[in-house]
Amino acid sequence: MQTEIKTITIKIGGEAGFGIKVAGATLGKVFSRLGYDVFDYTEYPSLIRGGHNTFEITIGEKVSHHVRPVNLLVALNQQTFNDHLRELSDDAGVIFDPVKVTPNSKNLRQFGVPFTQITKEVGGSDLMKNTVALGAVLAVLGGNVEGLLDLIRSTFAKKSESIIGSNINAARGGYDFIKNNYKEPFAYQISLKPARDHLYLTGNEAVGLGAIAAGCGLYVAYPMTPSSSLLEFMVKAGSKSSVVVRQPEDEISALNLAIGGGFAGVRAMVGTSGGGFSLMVEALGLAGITETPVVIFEGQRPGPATGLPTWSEQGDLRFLLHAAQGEFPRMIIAPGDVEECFYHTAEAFNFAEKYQMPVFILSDKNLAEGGRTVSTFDQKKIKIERGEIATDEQIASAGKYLRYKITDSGISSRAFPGTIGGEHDANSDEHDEAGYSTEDAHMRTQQMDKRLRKLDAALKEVPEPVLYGPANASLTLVSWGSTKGPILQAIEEMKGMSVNFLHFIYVWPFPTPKTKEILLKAKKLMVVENNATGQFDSLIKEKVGRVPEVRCLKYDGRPFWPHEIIKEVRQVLENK
Amino acid sequence: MQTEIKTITIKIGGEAGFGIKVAGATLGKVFSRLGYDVFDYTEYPSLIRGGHNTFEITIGEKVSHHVRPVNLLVALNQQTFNDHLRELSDDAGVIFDPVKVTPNSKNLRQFGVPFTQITKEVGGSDLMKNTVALGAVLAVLGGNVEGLLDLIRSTFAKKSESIIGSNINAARGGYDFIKNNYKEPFAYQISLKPARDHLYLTGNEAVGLGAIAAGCGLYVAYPMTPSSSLLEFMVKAGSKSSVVVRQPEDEISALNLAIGGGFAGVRAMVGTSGGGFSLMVEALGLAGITETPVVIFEGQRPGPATGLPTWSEQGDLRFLLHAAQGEFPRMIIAPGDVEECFYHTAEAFNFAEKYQMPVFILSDKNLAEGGRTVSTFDQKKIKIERGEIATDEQIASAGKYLRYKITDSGISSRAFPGTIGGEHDANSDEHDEAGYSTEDAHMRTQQMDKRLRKLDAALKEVPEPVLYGPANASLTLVSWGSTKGPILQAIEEMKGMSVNFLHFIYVWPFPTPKTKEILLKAKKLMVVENNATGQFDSLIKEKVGRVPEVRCLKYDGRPFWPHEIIKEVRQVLENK
Amino acid sequence: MPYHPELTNPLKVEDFNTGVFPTWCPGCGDFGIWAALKNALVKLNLPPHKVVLVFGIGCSGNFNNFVKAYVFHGLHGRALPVGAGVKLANHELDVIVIGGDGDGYAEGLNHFIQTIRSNVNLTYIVHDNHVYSLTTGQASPTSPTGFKSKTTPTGAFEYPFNPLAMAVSAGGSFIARGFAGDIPHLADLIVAGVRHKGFSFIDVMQPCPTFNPELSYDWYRKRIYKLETEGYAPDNRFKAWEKAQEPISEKIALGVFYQEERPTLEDYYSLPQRKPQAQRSLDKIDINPLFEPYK
Amino acid sequence: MPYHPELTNPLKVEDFNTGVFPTWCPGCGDFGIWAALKNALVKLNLPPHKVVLVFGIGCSGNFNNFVKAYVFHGLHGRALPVGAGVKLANHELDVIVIGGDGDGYAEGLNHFIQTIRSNVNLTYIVHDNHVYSLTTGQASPTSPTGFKSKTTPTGAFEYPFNPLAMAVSAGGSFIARGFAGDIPHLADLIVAGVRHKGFSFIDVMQPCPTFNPELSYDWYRKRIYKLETEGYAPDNRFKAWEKAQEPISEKIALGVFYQEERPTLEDYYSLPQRKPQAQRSLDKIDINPLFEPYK
Ligand SMILES: Cc1ncc(C[n+]2csc(CCOP(=O)(O)OP(=O)(O)O)c2C)c(N)n1
Ligand SMILES: Cc1ncc(C[n+]2csc(CCOP(=O)(O)OP(=O)(O)O)c2C)c(N)n1
Ligand code: SF4
Ligand code: SF4
Ligand SMILES: [Mg+2]
Ligand SMILES: [Mg+2]
Repeated sequence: MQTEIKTITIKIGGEAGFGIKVAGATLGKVFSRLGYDVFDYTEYPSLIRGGHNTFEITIGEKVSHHVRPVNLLVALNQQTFNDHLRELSDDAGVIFDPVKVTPNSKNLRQFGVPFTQITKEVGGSDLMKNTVALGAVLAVLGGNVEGLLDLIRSTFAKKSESIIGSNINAARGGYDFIKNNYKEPFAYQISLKPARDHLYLTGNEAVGLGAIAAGCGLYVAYPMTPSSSLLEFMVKAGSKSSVVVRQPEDEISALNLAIGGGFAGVRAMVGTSGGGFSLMVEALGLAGITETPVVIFEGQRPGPATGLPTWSEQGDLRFLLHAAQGEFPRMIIAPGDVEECFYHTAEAFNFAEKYQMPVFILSDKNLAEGGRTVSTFDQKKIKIERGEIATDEQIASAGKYLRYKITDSGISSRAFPGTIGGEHDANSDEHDEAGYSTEDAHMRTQQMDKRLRKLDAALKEVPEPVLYGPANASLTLVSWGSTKGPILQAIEEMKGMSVNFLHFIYVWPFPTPKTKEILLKAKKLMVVENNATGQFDSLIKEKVGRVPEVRCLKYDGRPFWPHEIIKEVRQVLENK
Repeated sequence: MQTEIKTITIKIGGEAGFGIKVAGATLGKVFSRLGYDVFDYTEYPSLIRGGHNTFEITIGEKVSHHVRPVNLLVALNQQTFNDHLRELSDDAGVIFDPVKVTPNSKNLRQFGVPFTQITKEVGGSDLMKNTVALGAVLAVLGGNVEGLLDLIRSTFAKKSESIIGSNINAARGGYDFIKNNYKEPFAYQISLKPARDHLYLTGNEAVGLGAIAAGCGLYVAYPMTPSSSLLEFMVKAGSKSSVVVRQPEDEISALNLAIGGGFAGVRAMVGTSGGGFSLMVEALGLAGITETPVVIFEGQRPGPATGLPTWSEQGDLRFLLHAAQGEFPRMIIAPGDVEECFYHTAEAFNFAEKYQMPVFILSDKNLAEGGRTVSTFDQKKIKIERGEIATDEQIASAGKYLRYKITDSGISSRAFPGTIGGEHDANSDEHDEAGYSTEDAHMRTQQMDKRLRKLDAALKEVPEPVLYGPANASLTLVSWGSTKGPILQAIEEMKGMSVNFLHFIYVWPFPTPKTKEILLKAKKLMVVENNATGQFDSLIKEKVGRVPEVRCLKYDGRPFWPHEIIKEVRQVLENK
Repeated sequence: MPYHPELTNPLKVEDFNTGVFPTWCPGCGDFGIWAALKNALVKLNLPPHKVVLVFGIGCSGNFNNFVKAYVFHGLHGRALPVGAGVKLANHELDVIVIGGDGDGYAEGLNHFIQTIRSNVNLTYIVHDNHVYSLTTGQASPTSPTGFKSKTTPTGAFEYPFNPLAMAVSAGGSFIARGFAGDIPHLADLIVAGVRHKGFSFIDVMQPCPTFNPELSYDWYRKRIYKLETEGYAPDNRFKAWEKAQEPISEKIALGVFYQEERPTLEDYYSLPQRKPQAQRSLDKIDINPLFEPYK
Repeated sequence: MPYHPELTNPLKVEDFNTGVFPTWCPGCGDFGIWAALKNALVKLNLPPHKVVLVFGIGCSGNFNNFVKAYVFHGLHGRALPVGAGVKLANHELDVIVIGGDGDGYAEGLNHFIQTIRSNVNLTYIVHDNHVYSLTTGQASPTSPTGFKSKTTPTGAFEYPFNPLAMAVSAGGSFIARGFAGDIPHLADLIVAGVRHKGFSFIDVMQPCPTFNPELSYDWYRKRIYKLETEGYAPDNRFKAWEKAQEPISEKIALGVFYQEERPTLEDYYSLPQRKPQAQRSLDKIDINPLFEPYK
């Protein structure tokens, strides 16, 4: 299954609550600074302690996704070894503390390192074993330890000298132990790369940066995995950027607060996961009928209900598409990677305000919490477009103002509270052009049509999906959102095979005429989704009128791994 | 447009808060007792007073729906006359009080009746004008007044003699005034019919009776039009039938209460409209993953949000189908008329328990609040099937019990609290067969598949849609839920034309193999829906793979009238 | 900024009328609240474009059509968070949130308690008619024990919800009771509430002759007395809670039960020191410093 | 009915263990509540099949895997209505609802207040660690003012939610406070709560060494005293409310603050006079009399 070595995957595993995540992210950053592409992936249970945590990073020249098999395993306990043995490549290595772990497999390159003893020697806490391990990893891979030491110094900058000192010693201890005891180089070795202007961050951090760049002034969220890290980011970054960040009593309150903010003229956003969004459904319709812009971040995790809180899925697409009583327009944007999280979150605010409708950023745990390297974001690429806003002067010169004026585009200008003469009724009842409640059959139909027309207008402006790979291919993979990573990675490894890949960031409205044509003309379609019922597949059937030939579905909480997709594609191409 | 006279439509209009509804329903009952088919329709605003109310009834030998034009208008105020003049047939009559209303149209047969004066003479309140009017209606239509007087006597049985007396005199006053002053018979005359064993009741009353017949033991609802009348019915009838009926603080609580009840072994039901259901979405998923049976009545009204609270729409189908994060099975039953409300509500409880999933009764304001005559329900037709339930003995002899056992059908037996050895964890987390939380990839996939398999099983048992009209036709109308009435009525009047009608009560799961075949083979499909986006139409596209040729959509809060459908059909057939 | 062309100067009550005349039943207490609100706005000299009114759903919510201002007619039970959102977006606006007892003490109770805790600077007026009216008469949390309604044919059973005691327990900074039948007094309470820095709450006794005829104007008048004429000082939480325990079936105190000044939610976000969020210029945002931790 | 084959007679604490050992952090107060609950069930001699435990979502909710009974693990904030539904379906079962402070006083606050009002006969235990733990440390309604967390880096601002005062104001019929570090005392409170006819509420001070380390066992122990040793009689709502005003940063009273007997929700539905709804035979229903009004 393995092709030529372009990537190295390292996995650290141990008991929950022992800083695995922090250690892994530190390692990722060291590699990122070394000029590597890094893509990380973490598995942890919905518990604070007592469960099993792992953190994996794949590094390479160009990495679109975390790949398996694992080439280097850091086993902080026996379970890590036992559970993940079958994920290892034939030439993999394992780093472990011989007093804790017995690696009962002969084929592996074994690196016993006395974590506990070294930790004790440097006077560190139990958690510091991780630092020892990181030093050891760098040594095994033939790197140098300086990058790690720098990072330790800056991370702990505010701590006491002795804390910094013992961490430095721990890292060096692990590093030196390998250097001194395992002279023969390990099969996987890193090399020096040119320095780059890169960032290493997660999807949620990129979403947050995009929101701030777009001028988000109010972020409201009730904690829920995998959106909590976005809330934390906004709390931290928001205070430096004049964003009011609020944790209210529940998700119902969250969306209603944001709608109040949007009505009053601020760019407002909420963040949640599917369960929290379930509670926002009624307010979604409120945004719909009052035509109030709002951006909704939804980080998917496997349902139904509580489901698998710390795992990933793409099970909420149809839910978001049809949520709330009645019919009204909305947009769904599903970024495929960290970079798209940034730019398209910023774009979401423009769409929300121009079309005066709720706009979703649909992410999932894999994308939200997975870190990777990206070229430093270019804020200049972000334009702020606030749509039609009526000013004092405009209203005065027009002599009147109608909030819900029937227009060809469906868009009528907004007047923010405070604007003279713009008083109106933003009414959840069906209303006339001024906003007053009406039950008139004709006006009702007109207002419905007006609102729905906005989606037609938006469709004309929506970016087309991107086609990766050759223009013509025997098989076209189709996906949306975070499945982009593993598919791109797979495509990379399938060069020469007659397969290409159409990726959708803009999932709704769908399809543009051009997209429809592409989908109709493709020789064979294989829809790849992290769900059980093929939700985007069903949209293609409904809206394109074509039945995709193959569905590749996975719904066990894990992402696709590139090798799984390659296997599937091979099967399809061979059976043809 | 008018074909041979088979029906008479009578409309009463006046100011909200003046008992129009009660008067109309009384008239309906008089005709029902006279052996007529009655179908009523009421329009009223979301206000207690000050708006305009109307009540219409269509009577005839066989009436499937209320029809227009109106043949006899009772105008209690000038607005009634002005607003509804254009709805009248050429030979229509109008009954009015000349001191209040000036019927400025020459073509109508005019029946001036001094309502106010007669009311004063009999010593009645202002509301009693309605009773005078009812007497007048019966006289104009050539009926006798005895049925009305009987009804007054029984309705007011508990009131004082003087109240009964003045009502009787009011009715007689109206009746006699017509008899004495308008000798020439009106164009529409009623005749004597044989007595029948019939009921005259609304969709909601039929739903309530169905639930009680099915052994519903817990009904929970927060008031919301058009489900409030079901709550009121259950409060009244429930106390006589051992149903615990509870109005909780909100809809979230409502569904969670019902789920608790279902878990503990009672047949539980909630009732709401789309807005309230929006708040139940999260708990829907809870029922899904814990596999707890529950019946959810949803009476649709036009959205989004508050929308048109007292009007009708079919805008929530897709919403219900996809509501809540993650993927899990549910059923949607959309009765087409009052009779189906009864029998299929009862059936809903069987499906819910056999397949351990939430089952919707999807109604709308037209069906929920529209009264009609039906053959008295036959309780013997209702079977109670509770699905697989583990007893003390079964568990003891099996030696163990697994609540979420993986089975071929997907169904695993339930054990109610109190059962010895049946202790388990009804867990909103993904779980193993015993119910304990698990994050294992394999078990997760197995439990997802198990749950989804239940829908395949249910599909095998779901009743097929009914085909009305000739087996082969140039045009097949397709609809679901309450649009059945106007279409059947239209079909009746289109005898001889090459058109038939496929009506769906069981909307989800969809389609059965046989249905799919019918839909694929039909020459031309016209989907008729009370919504703006064609939601069932989209399901046909997605699930049948055929694009229906014509969509007939209406979303102004009003039902289709048969003549509108006939017009549409004619157009399609002629253009062909 | 030009003065609003459609307004009289000084403001008159008519400046707040819309073309829509109230559809409430004759004798409905909502008319009194309508009048009191408009009078209060006149007294406060708040022109319609500077006022945001947020309504829930109910007969009380139908109010949305009858008063000129920036009006937001939200969802049943969810008006308060919308109001708080408006305030966070633009703290210079005066925000008044209006709903019913079903709206605020059943469906929306969580927001009521939590908004009190936040002390966001807005005014909340509840049309407390002790019944669900728009849905034609079901018991509400404030329905008196034994109240017969469509859903409680044998009489309401649950412990009656005590809005004032709840507000005191939750840390309310302005807690008052008014009466729809005493327009000047109610207008004064609204003025005081709007002027109060922090969350001001006014529970208004509102006769609903249609669905709660027993609690008529007379019924209320027989029980009503005014705190201010009693020498009651609204400066003590314990006394306020005790006062709030008087059963309304016996005595109904009107006026301010409790008032204190403490930091508002806007203070927490240092909003008063800045331009309103909604007026922030979005051209000059520089996110580059935020990249630092990811380099 | 045969006696449960898997149980010891008399019951032992072990009879309530499942195969799953708690995953809480070492030193977590939840262990104490776990022990106290099992001890209470033994004292009450309630075999697992007669007990229904309903859990919310949180570290507290993770409890669902660790105790043998009929367990329902519901949604965040929504355990109480599930529990009430169980009780209405089968009033012969003993129902205990367990959740966290975020669960019960934020997301689920409305149900808390309204379930108190209904006086449904079940027991509600809150793991009050004054923080959201499972989501790794955000401020909760009971977080002390100034509490620093991921979402309140400058310290919690809102008026701290006072569960006991709220319960008194809402008409609670059994209101108590326990401590996860005093297992026998807490077990006794649970026993008393379960025996109480009506809604019993126990707010448990629960140390969370991971996300709220300041409020350690020691911190609590320094402030704790017991009402019963003080001659406090839990029979007066006014006194109970006053007692509940003691700031926990100074003194923490443990024990029963208030108790009274009044009709339960089951009484309202006359359930105690009948067979449980869930055991009603569905074969003998006759709806024909209900047709009368429609003829
Ligand atoms: C989510 C939701 N549930 C239910 C309703 C139906 N509803 C409309 S008004 C109302 C209650 C009105 O009572 P109250 O708030 O006391 O207002 P009032 O009519 O008495 O002024 C209800 C339940 C709704 N609109 N939305
Ligand atoms: C609707 C919903 N919103 C948010 C969450 C995420 N969530 C899980 S536990 C929790 C809070 C836990 O705090 P608490 O109730 O105090 O329990 P603890 O972990 O402290 O025991 C939250 C917000 C959820 N599961 N469901
Ligand atoms: S029903 Fe009651 S609250 Fe509603 S308008 Fe009429 S009197 Fe007022
Ligand atoms: S995080 Fe706190 S509450 Fe959760 S298990 Fe750990 S110590 Fe207990
Ligand atoms: Mg009310
Ligand atoms: Mg907590």
